[in-house]
Amino acid sequence: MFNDLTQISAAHLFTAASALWLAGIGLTALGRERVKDILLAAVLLVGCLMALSGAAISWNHPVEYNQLQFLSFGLAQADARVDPLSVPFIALLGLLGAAAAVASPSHLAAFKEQGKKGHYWKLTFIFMIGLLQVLLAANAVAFLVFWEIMSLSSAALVAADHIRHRAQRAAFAYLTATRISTAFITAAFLFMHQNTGSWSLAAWHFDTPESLCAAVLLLAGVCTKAGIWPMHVWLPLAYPEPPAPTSALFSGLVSNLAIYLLMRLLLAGSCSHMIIAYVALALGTVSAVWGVLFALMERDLKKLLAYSSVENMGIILTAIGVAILAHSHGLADVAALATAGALFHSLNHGLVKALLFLGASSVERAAHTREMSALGGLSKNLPWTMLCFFVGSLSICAMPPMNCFASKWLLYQTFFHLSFAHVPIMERAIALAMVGILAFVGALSLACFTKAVGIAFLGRPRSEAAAKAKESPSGNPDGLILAQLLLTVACVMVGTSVPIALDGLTPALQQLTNNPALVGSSLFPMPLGQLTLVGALLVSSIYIFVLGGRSATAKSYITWDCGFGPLSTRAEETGSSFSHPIGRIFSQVLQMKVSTEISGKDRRHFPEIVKVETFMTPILETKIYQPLINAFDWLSSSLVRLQTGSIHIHLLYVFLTMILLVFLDTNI
Amino acid sequence: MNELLYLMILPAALALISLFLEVKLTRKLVPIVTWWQLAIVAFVLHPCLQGTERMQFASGLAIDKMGTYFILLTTFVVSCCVTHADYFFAAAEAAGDAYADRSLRLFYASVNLFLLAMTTVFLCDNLGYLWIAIEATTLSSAPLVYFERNKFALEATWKYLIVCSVGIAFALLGTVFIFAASQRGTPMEPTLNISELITHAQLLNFPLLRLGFIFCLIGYGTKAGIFPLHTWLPDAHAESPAPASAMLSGALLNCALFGIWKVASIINAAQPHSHVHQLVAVLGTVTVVAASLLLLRQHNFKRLWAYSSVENVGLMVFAIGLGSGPLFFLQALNHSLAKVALFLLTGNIIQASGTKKLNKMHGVIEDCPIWAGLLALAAFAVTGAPPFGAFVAEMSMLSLSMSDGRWILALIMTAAIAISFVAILAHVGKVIFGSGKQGFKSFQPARASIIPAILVLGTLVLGVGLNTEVWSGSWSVIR
Amino acid sequence: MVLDTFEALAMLAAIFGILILGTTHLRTNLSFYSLHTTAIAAVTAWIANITHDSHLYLVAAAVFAIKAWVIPYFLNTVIKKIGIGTDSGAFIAAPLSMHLGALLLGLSYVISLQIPGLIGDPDSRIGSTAAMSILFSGVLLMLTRRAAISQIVGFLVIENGIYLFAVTQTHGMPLMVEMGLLLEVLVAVMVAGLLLFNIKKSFEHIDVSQLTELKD
Amino acid sequence: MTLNLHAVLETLGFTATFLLLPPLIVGVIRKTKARFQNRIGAPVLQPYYDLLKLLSKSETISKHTSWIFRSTAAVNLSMLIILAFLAPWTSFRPFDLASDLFLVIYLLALTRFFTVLSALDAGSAFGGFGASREVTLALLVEPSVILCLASLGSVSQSSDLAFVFSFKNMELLNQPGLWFLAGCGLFLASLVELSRMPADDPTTHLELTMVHEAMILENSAANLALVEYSHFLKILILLGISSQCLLHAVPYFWHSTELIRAGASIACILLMAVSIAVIESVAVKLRWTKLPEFIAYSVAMSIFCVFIALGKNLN
Repeated sequence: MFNDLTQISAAHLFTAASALWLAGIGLTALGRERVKDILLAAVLLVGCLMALSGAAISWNHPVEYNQLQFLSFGLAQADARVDPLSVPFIALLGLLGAAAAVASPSHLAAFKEQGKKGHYWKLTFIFMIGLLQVLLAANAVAFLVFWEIMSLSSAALVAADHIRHRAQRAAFAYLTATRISTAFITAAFLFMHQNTGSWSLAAWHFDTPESLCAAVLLLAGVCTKAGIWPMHVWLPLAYPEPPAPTSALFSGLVSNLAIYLLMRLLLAGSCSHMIIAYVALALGTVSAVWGVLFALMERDLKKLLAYSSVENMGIILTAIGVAILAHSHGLADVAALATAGALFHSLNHGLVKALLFLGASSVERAAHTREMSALGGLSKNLPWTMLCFFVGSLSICAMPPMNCFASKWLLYQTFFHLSFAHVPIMERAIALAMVGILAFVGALSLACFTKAVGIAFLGRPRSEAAAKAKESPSGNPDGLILAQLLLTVACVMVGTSVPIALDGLTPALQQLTNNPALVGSSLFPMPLGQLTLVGALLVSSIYIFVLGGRSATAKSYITWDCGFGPLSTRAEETGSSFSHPIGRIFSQVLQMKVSTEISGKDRRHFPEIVKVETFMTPILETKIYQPLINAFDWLSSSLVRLQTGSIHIHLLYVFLTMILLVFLDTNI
Repeated sequence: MNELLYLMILPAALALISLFLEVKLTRKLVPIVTWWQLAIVAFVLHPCLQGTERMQFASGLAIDKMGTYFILLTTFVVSCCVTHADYFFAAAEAAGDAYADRSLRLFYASVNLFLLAMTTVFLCDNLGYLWIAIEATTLSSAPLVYFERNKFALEATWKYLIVCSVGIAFALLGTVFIFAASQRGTPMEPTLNISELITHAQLLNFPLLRLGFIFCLIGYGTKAGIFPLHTWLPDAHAESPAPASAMLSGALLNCALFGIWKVASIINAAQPHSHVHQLVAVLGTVTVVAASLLLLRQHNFKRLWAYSSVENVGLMVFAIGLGSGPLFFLQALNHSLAKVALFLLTGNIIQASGTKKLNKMHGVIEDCPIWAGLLALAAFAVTGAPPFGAFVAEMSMLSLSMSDGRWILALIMTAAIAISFVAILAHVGKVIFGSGKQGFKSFQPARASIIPAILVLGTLVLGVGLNTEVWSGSWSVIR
Repeated sequence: MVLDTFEALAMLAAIFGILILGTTHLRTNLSFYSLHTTAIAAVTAWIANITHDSHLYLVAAAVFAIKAWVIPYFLNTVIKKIGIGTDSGAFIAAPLSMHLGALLLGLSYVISLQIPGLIGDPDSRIGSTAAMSILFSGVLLMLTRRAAISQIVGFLVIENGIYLFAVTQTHGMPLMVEMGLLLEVLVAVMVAGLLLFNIKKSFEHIDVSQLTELKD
Repeated sequence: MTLNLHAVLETLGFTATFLLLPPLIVGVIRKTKARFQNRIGAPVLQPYYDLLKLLSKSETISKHTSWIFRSTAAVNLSMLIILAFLAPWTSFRPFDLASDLFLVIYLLALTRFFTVLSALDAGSAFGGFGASREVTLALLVEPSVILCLASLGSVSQSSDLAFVFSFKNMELLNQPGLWFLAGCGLFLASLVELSRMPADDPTTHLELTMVHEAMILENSAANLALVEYSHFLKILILLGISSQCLLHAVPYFWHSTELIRAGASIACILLMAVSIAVIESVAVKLRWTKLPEFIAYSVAMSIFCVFIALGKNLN
């Protein structure tokens, strides 16, 4: 009885949230005042809260419902269901959506034109509907439909600042990538439908030999959408472009949904193809290293974050690879760890990356630039942003006791356990090597985010704009800051109560591993919460008793200048110089070159001007994608040349085609 | 016979009247009457929509469910176009380059003849009549292409006329072959009557029938714009005025493809899984691939849509190759709705910005957001993005092709559709985004958007409200 | 080989068709076309005689009237009005294309042996050879001539070839269809002729090979 | 609940040891180096005096710094204290606290995170240099550290370092090679991590070339004292871990009493301190660009460890 009640109400909540957002699109046409922004933000927020409460109700109760079945996409109806796997993602969606809703009015306050606000709201609502329904879709056709709605609306959001050429290019790159991904996924779905005769996602199992083709296509599609090397090139272009509130949704959910699809089909569908596992491991590893390396070298704060997403998606993919591997070897414990790691890390990463993007947007709003070489010293003027960004950075570097530490730890444990499992020695070797690679990637990401925080927020301001930056136009914390705080609190809370979070994921993990005995919290036996408490006590007592008492007597003075007098801020470390030593080590991959130009009469001893510039040639773009584009261009232009404009040639085509077809017809 | 009169009288009468009537009046009258015509067509033919009933008007003139659907679609498209044409001419007047009354009279007369010819195409149950009707559509639409009366329009018209006529001549040869097939080695009376041919398909001389089909494919394929017979298509579609382009693309192509379908259904009845179908499917795939590559490099806004039509023709030919009538119609329907909306919108934008060149267009979203939004939606619709109807059609086609074991074609098709999506959206993106254009004179943007909005909404409804299995199950004739 | 009368007439039509290729003088072309069509009308009449099919007589008369008389007359008028008497040139020199046409006549015989379903049907071979040859002549005419009017003639010749094929292979299609076809051809020529005027007016020439503005 | 007096005493003793020992190690290093240079050198206890002196001084802070700068010292010291309880730097442990390998590594990384940020906080060029080098070195060293420890863990099938280093794990009993290689690899890595020669020379005063000292240039008084003390503690822990590896390589200790082991642990740490001094006296600081080649030795050791671990579990 109670069960029925919850089922109905969860389904109603989700449908009502979608309907509310749909109504929100209509509301954009009404009214023209600032009140409207707040009203629409409230609509967005209420929808998100509905989704959250729906997720909470249906956490343990899979629900299938047919409220949307009046929608029919030709081959199948819009069947929906909530199962344990989709619930955590819906919760993430609700949280990030709420953050976006909170951030929206203050973001829009800067807009002069009403039209742009209208676009923003319409697209955001469509985007939200797409996101929610993708997670609820029970069959492949409905999934594809909402997947495309989500992709297209987010592409339009990427182009929000369309006057700039950069945004246009980014939107185009994203659109291309997402369409390629959809093509792959469509092909995979077609194959699976062919194999099983059903469109229902739950009916698909990837443990038969003929499902290999579909699995490969699926992996290709997901890799493109998730930004896995070498299909990640769109990601650093597209992620920085959407408006601040949606950039949180975009960075936190779009790639994650690709991972969600992969988990739903390959993990829950008990994929047993070793080749998929190996390819996932290989691609994931390369993109983890590649992503973080390029993130480190990046000068643009948001692009740095985008490349860091490539890294994290890579790591998640390796975990999925191991989960498949372990599943086919029958290693329940490793499979459990890997699945938990992949799921938990993708949720954590979504949360943290959204937080960081909001922070970067806040920086951009305050300083009107994302170039780290023009930032610096923001910790004084943007204390709240600084705090949130700092916590986010701690988390994404997997520093204990943050949430990402727990998920990274699960990943380490996955590989560690695989290294002494009963598997072929090659796989054990790979597993141990992966532990080292994860550590390497971790160290790189530490370098990367100390750079982000240290160069952007600490030190002295490197430009006028950075010196004059304000937390918000009014100077007081506003919605954008509030949204960051919301996500920060969420990060810390998850991080300090990992066993509770993992227990929450237990149903999802059981579904993914087909192991009903699995309990989430048993995977994470460390008393991280207690340790945090001890650590916090220690830190505060040391601070208060040793340092704090003396701060009154502390003398404030300039930074040490070697006695030369006030140093120019140009003497400070810049982003590029910070990462330069590492860049030199990987100069082959990065194609980094340094040109030094010294001029002056006596260049050797008394140089007048020294000009040092570092160049990086993106190797993938120039060596693979450019030739590929050229090939398409060539193909296209040779076809275009067929259209000569001469009627005689056109007639000749008709006759030749006739001869060809008649020949073919009589000879086949 | 009476019903036939009902179907034909209005366009025929209008064609005559509009030559003499005051142009201002004609511009208002023709849309009203054409919508009436749609109502009449629906009323007269509604028995055909239910079940499998055929309507026989005379010897060689009959209509079945497929034809009824197409006739309704065609009349609807023409109604939309003439309704929008009123706005189009008003906008031209407002922009200061009004068309001569003589041109407009000829335009409306041709449009009605054109409608008449197209209506006839779907009523034909005789291969000879079919040929005549399809050639009549060419002749009656030539004045539409030549409407602008400049050198480009002249060149386009000439190419259109000659290439299509020559192509269609081969369809005549094909018809002769099929007639010969019904004559040789069988006890039956020689006939061109399609339903009889289908009934006695097993008795026909198959090699001759196949040859006949190939020639018909070439002939009607030229008219439909199968690669590489499409060469006239971008010229004609780009040089005619927007409402005419819309009709050429949204209605005329369907007629030619309907011809192919009719002949294919004879082959289908004779031998359901012959190599010919494979050939047709391959031809459709080649067309889609070629068109998607051609789309990458376009400089003219209307040519872009013309090539997109070629791509969609490829898809429809593919559906015919799969032997699925419902999917053929579904694709045609969605393509017509989206493409008409696109051509009309493009016409608006070209009028307002004064150029057809893609690289000179930008920032429509700044100048006229409603057009930009509709343009984007229609572009999504025509490229087969969900939740629009073309997605349903394409997905069903791919699925059917997989279950027929033609998975290579399905994969190629998937890739080609993706390429064409990227190509079209790249161009449309450049048009929509960017800073506003100097001297962009949008004229009554809301009024100009009504028809395209209806069309886009139509294809959206098809995308979210159609169950293809139930729907195509109700056809019962073929698959 | 002894030819039937109608076969001889068909071959005559084919030969006239080839002769059209021999000159770039437009009025001579039209005269040959007239003769060629007359021969085809005669074939029709002769077949009507053989089969005792009364409607074929009607068709023969209509073909003669419309295609051998009205259309050439109309095109002659057009030529006079626009004042261009000769084709501005051919991609393949006229005599050469005539020889090519003659060779294609041979090829047509070979092809007509190959047409499936007609194999072993000796009474139709010559007829289909002639029809095929005429078809090829029309194609050559369309592909090699620059003048717009030659293309119209080429189209007419192709159409004649197909018609001859129909007549010899199937002994004529249904009357309604034949009449419709004739009407259609007539209208097509009229429309094309009107366009021709406009081409002359806009471009000051009727050389269609120079109409290459529209391309990508 | 009754308090176990014995356990309390043990804990107090343990705490006192790790709190008091670190400056002594540094004193030993300095004294040994002085002897090598034919100097008498400062007393071994000098580091204690220095710390006390620093604590009593008044602080000067750059006005450009933020709260990061102030809190770094406290955070680092706290984390190292926690690490001292967790990490197996000595065989003697008063209570059974699971010490996960990856947690230990990441707690160390956390201190680095703060140190690097505090170096960047004042906006001085030196701090930036130091920070940049620190992350570079960490990047190179981290895999080797984790691989050494993970291969030990892999053999014993546990990532709990307390269990791995407990002299109870029979899987590891007859693996002197593995232990020795791991010890050497960790020791080499520690040299880099601790900013000792040949990676960094802690005694020059040319900040341009330094790593650790460049990073803490802005710290003064109590703040500096805490930072220095944390660094000393880190020396204790890292040297402790590598010395534990070496002790495990000697089968004798597997059978000896706890007391002997505890004594040997301390002795071994001091021995290592001396050996650091020896190295620093006979070796020169490597050029910055040559450092990867040095670290490569440590990585090579870790790879050998991996091979042994894989071979051990060969079924």
